[in-house]
Amino acid sequence: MRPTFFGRLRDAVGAGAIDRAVPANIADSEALRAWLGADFPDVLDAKVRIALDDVLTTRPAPIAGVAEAAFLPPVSGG
Amino acid sequence: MRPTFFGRLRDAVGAGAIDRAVPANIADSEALRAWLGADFPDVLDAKVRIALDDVLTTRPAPIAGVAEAAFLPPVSGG
Amino acid sequence: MSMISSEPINPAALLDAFTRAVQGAGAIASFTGLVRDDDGAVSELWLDHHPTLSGEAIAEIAEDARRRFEVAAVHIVHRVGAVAAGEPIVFVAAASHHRRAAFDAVDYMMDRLKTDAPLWKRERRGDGAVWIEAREGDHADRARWETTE
Amino acid sequence: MSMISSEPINPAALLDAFTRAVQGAGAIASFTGLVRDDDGAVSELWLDHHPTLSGEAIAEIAEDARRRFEVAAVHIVHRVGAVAAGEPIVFVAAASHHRRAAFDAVDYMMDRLKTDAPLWKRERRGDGAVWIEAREGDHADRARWETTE
Repeated sequence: MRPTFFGRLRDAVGAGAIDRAVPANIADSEALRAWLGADFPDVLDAKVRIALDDVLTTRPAPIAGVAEAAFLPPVSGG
Repeated sequence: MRPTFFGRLRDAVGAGAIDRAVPANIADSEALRAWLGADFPDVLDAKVRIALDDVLTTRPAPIAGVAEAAFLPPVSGG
Repeated sequence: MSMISSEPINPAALLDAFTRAVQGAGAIASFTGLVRDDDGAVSELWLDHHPTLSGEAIAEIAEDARRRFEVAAVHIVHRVGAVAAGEPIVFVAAASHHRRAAFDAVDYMMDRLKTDAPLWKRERRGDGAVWIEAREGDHADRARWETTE
Repeated sequence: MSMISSEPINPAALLDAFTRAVQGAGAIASFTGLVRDDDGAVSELWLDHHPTLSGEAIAEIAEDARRRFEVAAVHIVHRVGAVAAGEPIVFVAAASHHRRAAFDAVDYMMDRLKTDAPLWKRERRGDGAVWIEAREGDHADRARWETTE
């Protein structure tokens, strides 16, 4: 499982991606957010969205078998 | 006095400009329009505007000393 | 700035020059009008103009846009003479801090050009020629700007 | 069509290529967004993106515009990476029969890009760096399109 970070989260975490062995009791995207939030509190912001293997989640989604969990803060394109 | 014609009037008159000795009793732009209208009825259309020496007229304007009377049909720029 | 051109115009080159000239603006909107061939029916457009009034009207439209919207600069280039199907007739651009002003200025200038500039289009259709007049829709578009003028 | 570019983009060349590709359309609207230096305070923008989601989102915005408006074609090119002040960040264009559809499509795509595309801007200001978020006005602009969506 590879959490990735974009925008201001990239700077807050200090890396675009980290490798973590996620404990077995972390079953879904929101549990993952809470668990990573202990080290990186910026991901706890409800405006930060999570995409699992390139699919945006809108509610807690299972992370079993997921390779990448992307944490996406509010955007500023254009 | 040189009446000039633009857009569809150019084709209707068959020339972009004609030279005419305007009779002394033709005093203003609307009288000029009526007089030319005998030969070129298209200029009688009220939508055709008249500019005297590059100044658009909105009502009858004196033509004494005017070098060019431009007859301008409805436009289609852009 | 505005001009009438009896030579072919190159919208890409005009956009490039305009962008260089207005360095500092964050937003540049442009519009290019091209001769539509109407499914092959129209081979060429001929654009008649008045030697002084047309240029003056276009300059006035540009100046009105510059005053009316928060734009750093505007640009209008209008072709006259014979223009083949597919070729550009008009290029309009506006540069601004925020994009809304640039969009509005370009929209406004095009509406004004359709109804207020002494320019006359004649389409060559087969062997014949047809003079065009601004459509009712063009006048309605123009009228959108009158309430707040 | 849409793409993300980590190399500098050339709006004039993009407009030229787009115009050639859509021959037959009578109206081409374009928008170029450039890095504003904010009176010299900003030297560079860095645009972060997601390797798959950003491209997908931009393609979806282009496709939505194509379906929503009577346009023959649309084009979006968005820079990512480091972009110096004064350089283009985004180029958007639309081609249509009548100009209103092209204007609306470009306007719509820009509003969507501001709020819906996973792209993140970081300004370099002096020695510091500041992450930008879409402003309230950007969300209000975006909301204009929702009533009829």
